[in-house]
Amino acid sequence: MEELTIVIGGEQGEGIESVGEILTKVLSQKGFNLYGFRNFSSRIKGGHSDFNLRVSSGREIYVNAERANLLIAFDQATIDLYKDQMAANSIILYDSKSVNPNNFADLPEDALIIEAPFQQLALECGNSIMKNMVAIGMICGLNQHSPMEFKDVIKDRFSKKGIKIVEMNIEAFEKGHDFVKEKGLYSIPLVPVTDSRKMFLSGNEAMVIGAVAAGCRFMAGYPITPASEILENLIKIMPEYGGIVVQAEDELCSVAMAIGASFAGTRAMTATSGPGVSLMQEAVGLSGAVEIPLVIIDTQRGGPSSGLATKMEQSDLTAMLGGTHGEIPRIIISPSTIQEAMYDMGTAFNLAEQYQCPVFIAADLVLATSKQSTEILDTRKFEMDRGKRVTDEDLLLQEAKVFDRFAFTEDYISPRTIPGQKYGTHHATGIEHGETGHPTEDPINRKKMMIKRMEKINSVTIGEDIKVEGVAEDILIIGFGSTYGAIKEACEQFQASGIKAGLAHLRLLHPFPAKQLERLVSMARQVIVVENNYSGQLANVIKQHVQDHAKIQKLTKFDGTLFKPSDILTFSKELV
Amino acid sequence: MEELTIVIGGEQGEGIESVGEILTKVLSQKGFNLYGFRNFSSRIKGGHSDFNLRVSSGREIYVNAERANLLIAFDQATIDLYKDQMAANSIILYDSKSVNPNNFADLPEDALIIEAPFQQLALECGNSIMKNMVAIGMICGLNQHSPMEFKDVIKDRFSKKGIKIVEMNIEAFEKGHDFVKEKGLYSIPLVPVTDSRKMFLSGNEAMVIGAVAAGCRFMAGYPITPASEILENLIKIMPEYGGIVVQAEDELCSVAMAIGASFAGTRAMTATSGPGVSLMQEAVGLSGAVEIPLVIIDTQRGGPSSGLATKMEQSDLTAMLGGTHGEIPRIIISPSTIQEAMYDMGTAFNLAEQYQCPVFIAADLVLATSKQSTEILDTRKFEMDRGKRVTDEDLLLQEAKVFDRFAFTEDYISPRTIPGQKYGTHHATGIEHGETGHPTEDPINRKKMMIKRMEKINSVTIGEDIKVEGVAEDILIIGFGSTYGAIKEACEQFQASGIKAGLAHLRLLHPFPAKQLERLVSMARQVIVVENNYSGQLANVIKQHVQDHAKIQKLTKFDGTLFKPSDILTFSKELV
Amino acid sequence: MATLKDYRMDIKPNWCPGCGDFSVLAAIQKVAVNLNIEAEDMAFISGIGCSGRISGYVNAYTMHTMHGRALATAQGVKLANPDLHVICAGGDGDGFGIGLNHFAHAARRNVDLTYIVMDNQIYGLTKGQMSPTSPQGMETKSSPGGNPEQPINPLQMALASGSSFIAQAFSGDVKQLMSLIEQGMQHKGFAFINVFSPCVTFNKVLTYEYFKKNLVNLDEKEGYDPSNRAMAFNMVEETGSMFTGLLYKQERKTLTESLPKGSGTNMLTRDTFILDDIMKEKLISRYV
Amino acid sequence: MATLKDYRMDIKPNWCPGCGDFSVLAAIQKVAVNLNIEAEDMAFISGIGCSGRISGYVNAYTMHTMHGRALATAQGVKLANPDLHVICAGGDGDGFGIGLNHFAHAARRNVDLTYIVMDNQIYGLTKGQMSPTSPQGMETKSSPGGNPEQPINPLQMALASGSSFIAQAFSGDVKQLMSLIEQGMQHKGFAFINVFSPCVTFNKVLTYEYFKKNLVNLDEKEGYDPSNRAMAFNMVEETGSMFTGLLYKQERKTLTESLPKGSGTNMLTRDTFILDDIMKEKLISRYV
Ligand SMILES: Cc1ncc(C[n+]2csc(CCOP(=O)(O)OP(=O)(O)O)c2C)c(N)n1
Ligand SMILES: Cc1ncc(C[n+]2csc(CCOP(=O)(O)OP(=O)(O)O)c2C)c(N)n1
Ligand code: SF4
Ligand code: SF4
Ligand SMILES: [Mg+2]
Ligand SMILES: [Mg+2]
Repeated sequence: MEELTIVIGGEQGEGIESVGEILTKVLSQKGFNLYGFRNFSSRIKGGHSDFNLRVSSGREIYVNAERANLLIAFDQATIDLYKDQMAANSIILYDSKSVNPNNFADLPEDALIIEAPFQQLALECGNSIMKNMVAIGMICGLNQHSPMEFKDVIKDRFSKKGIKIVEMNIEAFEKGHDFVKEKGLYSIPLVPVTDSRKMFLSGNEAMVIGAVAAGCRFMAGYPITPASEILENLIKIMPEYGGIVVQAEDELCSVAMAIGASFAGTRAMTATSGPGVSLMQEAVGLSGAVEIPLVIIDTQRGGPSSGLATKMEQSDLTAMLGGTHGEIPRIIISPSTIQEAMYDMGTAFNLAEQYQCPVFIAADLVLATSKQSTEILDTRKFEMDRGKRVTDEDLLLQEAKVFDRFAFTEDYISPRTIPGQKYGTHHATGIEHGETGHPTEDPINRKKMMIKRMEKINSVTIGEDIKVEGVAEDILIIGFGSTYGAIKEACEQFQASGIKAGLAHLRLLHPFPAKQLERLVSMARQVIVVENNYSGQLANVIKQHVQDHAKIQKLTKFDGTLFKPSDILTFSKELV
Repeated sequence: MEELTIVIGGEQGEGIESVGEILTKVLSQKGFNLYGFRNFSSRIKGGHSDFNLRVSSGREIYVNAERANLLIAFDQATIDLYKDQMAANSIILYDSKSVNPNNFADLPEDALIIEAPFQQLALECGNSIMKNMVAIGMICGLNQHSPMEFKDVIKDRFSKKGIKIVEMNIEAFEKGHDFVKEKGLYSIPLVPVTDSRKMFLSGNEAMVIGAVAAGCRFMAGYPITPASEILENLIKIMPEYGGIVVQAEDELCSVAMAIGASFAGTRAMTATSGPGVSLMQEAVGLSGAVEIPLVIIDTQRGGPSSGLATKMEQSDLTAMLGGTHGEIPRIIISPSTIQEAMYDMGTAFNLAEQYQCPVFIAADLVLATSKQSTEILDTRKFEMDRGKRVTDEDLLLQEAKVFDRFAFTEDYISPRTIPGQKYGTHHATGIEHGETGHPTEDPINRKKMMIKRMEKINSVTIGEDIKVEGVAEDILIIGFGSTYGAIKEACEQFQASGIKAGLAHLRLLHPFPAKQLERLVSMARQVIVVENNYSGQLANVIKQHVQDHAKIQKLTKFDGTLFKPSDILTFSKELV
Repeated sequence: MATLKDYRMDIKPNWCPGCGDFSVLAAIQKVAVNLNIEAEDMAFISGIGCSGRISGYVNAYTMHTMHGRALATAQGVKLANPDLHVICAGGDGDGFGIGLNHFAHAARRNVDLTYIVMDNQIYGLTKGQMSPTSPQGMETKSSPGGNPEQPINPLQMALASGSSFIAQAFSGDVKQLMSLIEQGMQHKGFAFINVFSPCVTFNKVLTYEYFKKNLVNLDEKEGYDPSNRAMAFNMVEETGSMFTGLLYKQERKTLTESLPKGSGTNMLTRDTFILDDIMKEKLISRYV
Repeated sequence: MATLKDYRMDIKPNWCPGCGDFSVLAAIQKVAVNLNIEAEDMAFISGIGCSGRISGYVNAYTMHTMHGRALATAQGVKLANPDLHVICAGGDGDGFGIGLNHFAHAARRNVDLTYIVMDNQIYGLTKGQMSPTSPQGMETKSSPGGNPEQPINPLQMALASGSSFIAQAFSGDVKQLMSLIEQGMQHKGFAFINVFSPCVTFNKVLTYEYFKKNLVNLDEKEGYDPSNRAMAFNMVEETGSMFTGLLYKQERKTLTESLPKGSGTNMLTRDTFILDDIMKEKLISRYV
């Protein structure tokens, strides 16, 4: 087999997360390309959770498969949720302690359904909590991996807790392994790979790595799902790199702290999700008005208000585009893969300093929390461009008492000095100001300053502002963020059936790459804009820029579930 | 003469405001139609300020005239600002104590320029502060009004300060009056009027009256220019009507208090401007999610950030439309005259309760602070519609323990109960919820709830959603808010020169009356969208809904100054 | 007669087994019954957090608002309808982190409501970051090297802000908890009750055992005078906040009592209304 | 050698003649010179209000931020570059109304900066509404019937929040004002100085005369021990806050000193940087 999808589900607190971690560690080391997504609900203990892992011996993957080959169910919800999503000849293992086989009516007929005593085997080793290790043993056996690598990872993981715990877990693993071996159960093995070294990590983790590599040395945050991991990971590692991370009392403070640190010259950021974005709106406006660099990650989640905090949505686009009062320059970058999430941090910090304005990373819950195999960090992609900074030497030559921090220039970008630089002192105020930064209400200055601020970003590009794949003569599929994987596979399926489909994934959402998109739209017969929100926010932005409204179709999803390639295929068929 | 424009300018603190008040009081009582706007800068004392009053014997007016007939200059800035804006045969009075006649080079040749000893005459009465009374006396004399009515109003105004002060001010008035009479100065007199009783008030005052008449009984606010007057006026009068007004510690609190009061059943509101809108974004989302009525006035001012706090702008449209994270139903009404400001409050509170969602009043600085003559409050236009409230009787019949506060209904609007009603208890949460209000992550429910909330407002209308005037075959001019007056007069001037021009002023900004506007646009040869902001926010919204982008031209102004009819004429000519 | 059944919901709280918040929920419901408050006369407003979910488990007019804004909302409810018994509740992050400003201002404003904080010295719902009451040095997800910040002192904060009723309770002692909530609800004015309500999942330092071992009962302490501000301040210092009981109580005018005459007499929570001619003339008189 | 000229701007403050803020401006400039701080080493961050304009009148690295968020911003500045002398200033509304939350948290965090509030007990810039420190009963534009609310007590608030330096000054006594600002700037940690700075235009109650008549000078009071928290609390009670001088001072670790080892050693305020291979391997080690 080239590909395989394994799902394990149960109640929160049943160790689903550990299964995912151990499994992916081993498979990643063996060189497989992985994609993993964890479904979870917003309660601490109890409530269903599952981990869906797609393993590929070949190409990189960016989305879960629509069908599972191997399902492990610790709870009934796992069966209920996945019964319609099983691949041909799949294997289903369930624990009869918590799952009722009487409800198996709709399970596919070709599936191999096995009652497996997870809990009991774990208890035999001393504690039912280890049923997740039993499950790993079974997966190892079913997929015919060698147990060695698994045991090493398990040992590693529990070594801190003492030899006794390690042994118990190994025993549980072995019991699971023996169980399937004894029963003679196995699935078709995966084609082995001999691929190069890889990283396997989530979007949140990738953004943390990217931030550190980009020279970010200050982060202030406030916990919020699903952005908290960014704060937590940065707090853990930042001291090693000489930076500072602060958990503030709220988002009003965290964003203002970041602005302050940035004023002082440090690359500074904050990370949040929906409600935090709303609270930060005023400060975003300040950053734009005083032309102080600022990077904000928004890991979008289900809105509005408290909404669906643990579910997927891409519904903060209008808030990022126009949520602050008045008008400011801003840049919005949308990573669509884990790798992009990592490198986009470098781009974001460079643009923030080059253009002296706020930069949003428009991430989303799936991008933030799903994990992908990705290339090893390439530090050469993180060359720091600190923008128009003035050197101490030049300042000494000028020897001006008040530095023209907001000077009108040809490219609308003013030279910038940093506290501590002699002859660089200046005033930064959110009130409209002249070249020295001091307030003025003069209409002529006002007009010039607004134009300076608003038009400076016109030259922004992140290289590939729109990621274009395929030749979209028949169908052009447009999207942004983590829907990339589903759209990509939909395109492939269209192409497989002879339809000329292509995708245009927006990587730069603002300033909007209108011209390029207009050309793409004009060349396609049908255009579908795919997004996880109610109103078709991206489609609406496109309509502002592209005349051909009639051609543009919205495919939206706002129930917290993810797009599958087949959703797009079905929609397109219905259109015709 | 049918119309006359008087301007008096000087430093803040020189009593310009009082001149305006006394003058307008008298002229309003005499039945003239007035429009007055005060230019001011954001400092407390010092800094230029002027009051521009247009007086009409005939029709109602909605904008200042482009040229002044009578200019009184206490400071040099008044001359500098108005020298290019004098009508033919105008009269200019200046105080040589503070104005330098050497700088009069560019004053129109036909103007009568008179050095008038304002300060000195006031000093003769005991205090230079009374130079504003001297000015009133001169205006009275020049315009050949009888002094009696002026004296009555002056007496009234100062009576609290004692007979001595009254007499001094009357004397100053008389000295001014005598000065012009002795010199034999006069302007062409205004045609007398015999019109009915009128009110003369600002938009802020009109909204206060409207709120009280609409049955609003709770307001929580936080001072901010130019919305503070709403808070101040309501605090003054609300106790008489049995309501409560609270000055909160910030806007986060004021808007939440209003939501709380509204949950308890009272019609509740808040009023703010730019920075406050940014801070309220999260709560706006809550109001939308929990379907609790809320009315928010935004008196838009120059942005971004602290921006131009005392200058005109209409740049919060995107913030009102999409500033909160996630997606909610909301209604945005934009009054364009003082009279509309008054009655729109009734509409806003009715819609908020009928549709159970936040309603923005998108006012702007000019609308909020300029004063217009307007019809006497008609209380019959304020019939309260409290929406789908359930009666105590019906609740007793149902006798359900948990009330289905968020029931799915045909029109998507759920019945509402109020604390204190037996069998009406329920839970309201910003988390996605089912019909009882309790949280659920079920995707099917989620989808239904989103559709219910988002689509319920589709039926919203405020009667005249777009104010249409003229037949716009050649040119259609689109705008919103206080630019109405300038657009109206531009249309009249187009028509006078044989061009078929018409206007479409957006009164309902959301849900957007797309169909009607599309029809209007399609019928016009040229379309100009006039707005006080940089990016053409309204034009961009229109482009989302109307395909014919090429036809739509943006005329924007973002330097803090106001549109004049001639700006529109010039722009249109340049287009052709 | 209100009964416990009236206040109970058919919904199983999504708290972890053993969470301190269960006791607070039970205590509130029982006190409401003891005070014979009908469910429809109670408005229960909560913030966001594990603790904030509490209002959804009580059958009354309940509202789960925004993180940090519960008190702001609750004040609006009470001002609009003074006949309602208003309870407001949330977590330590909700109340002393993001919401501290409203706490201080609600306290000085003395709106008549009862504010209960379930103080577990951790951010529960977001899975274990430090909170403003986490002790200095405590390791959490967001302070792997130990919390570098000195914690906030909610009781002295309340005192400084002019709260007219200040008490502290412990989920492990439901009797005293009930008694203090009852006193708080009977207090005319802003009543603040800080409840040590252990998070069994994320706080392994401030546990039931820890509190049982360290808490002093102020209600049993001789010579303690809860009307003395200075004494209250010192008591917090001396015990390092490790006490339960009534710390401070003062009788003073509520906001509603201090407002100008006429205020709040016609809030139109349920009626419709049309301005009569006399009131109309009065309203427009300044502008004609 | 820093001179007064270095700190002066060619801009005339837009304050009303007689406004108390002039003294504060002059005092800060003089103290900076006395302490021989070069203009380029001072970061001056202010809030929004008449008082908030102060940073624009000083030649240094200055920033006029958002209403209520000056302290949040200032903490970021200081953390990013500890070599800067950071002053933060604003009004009573800015600091104790909308910004109170950051005040309390900055105080407990003990970031090393000096926070000066120009407390005129009124909202000046918005033209005369009541502020959180307006006395109860005071008539203002937004309390025509008299302020119904008990004011906030900034000094007890600071004390409760753990501020490690608390003083109060008066614009009418520039010498003491300068001395307290100087002490505050020399204090290692969060230094809070509340300055009675009369608004001559909108506050006709709390005037220069009023303060002159009523203020007690703590610095001259025998037996007063500013290291005693309880004494400080009582002093505020006794004087009804009508004192000037140093109220409280404590030496404790600043936030920067409490952060994990390595923190803040490579803030890259001015350098560029590229991750070396060893650090890179460390960074990615958890994910390979
Ligand atoms: C504006 C905003 N920021 C962040 C969050 C995420 N959040 C939810 S609850 C919470 C803190 C929970 O801690 P606490 O208030 O102590 O309540 P507990 O869960 O411990 O009971 C946070 C940060 C949010 N909902 N809204
Ligand atoms: C978010 C926000 N809300 C309101 C305002 C309006 N505003 C500007 S200054 C100010 C208060 C001024 O009072 P204070 O802080 O005491 O300063 P003072 O003018 O008295 O020195 C207010 C409410 C604002 N700028 N931003
Ligand atoms: S995480 Fe902690 S606070 Fe939240 S429910 Fe579990 S025990 Fe309670
Ligand atoms: S209004 Fe008051 S605070 Fe503002 S400048 Fe004038 S005197 Fe000073
Ligand atoms: Mg907590
Ligand atoms: Mg003030």
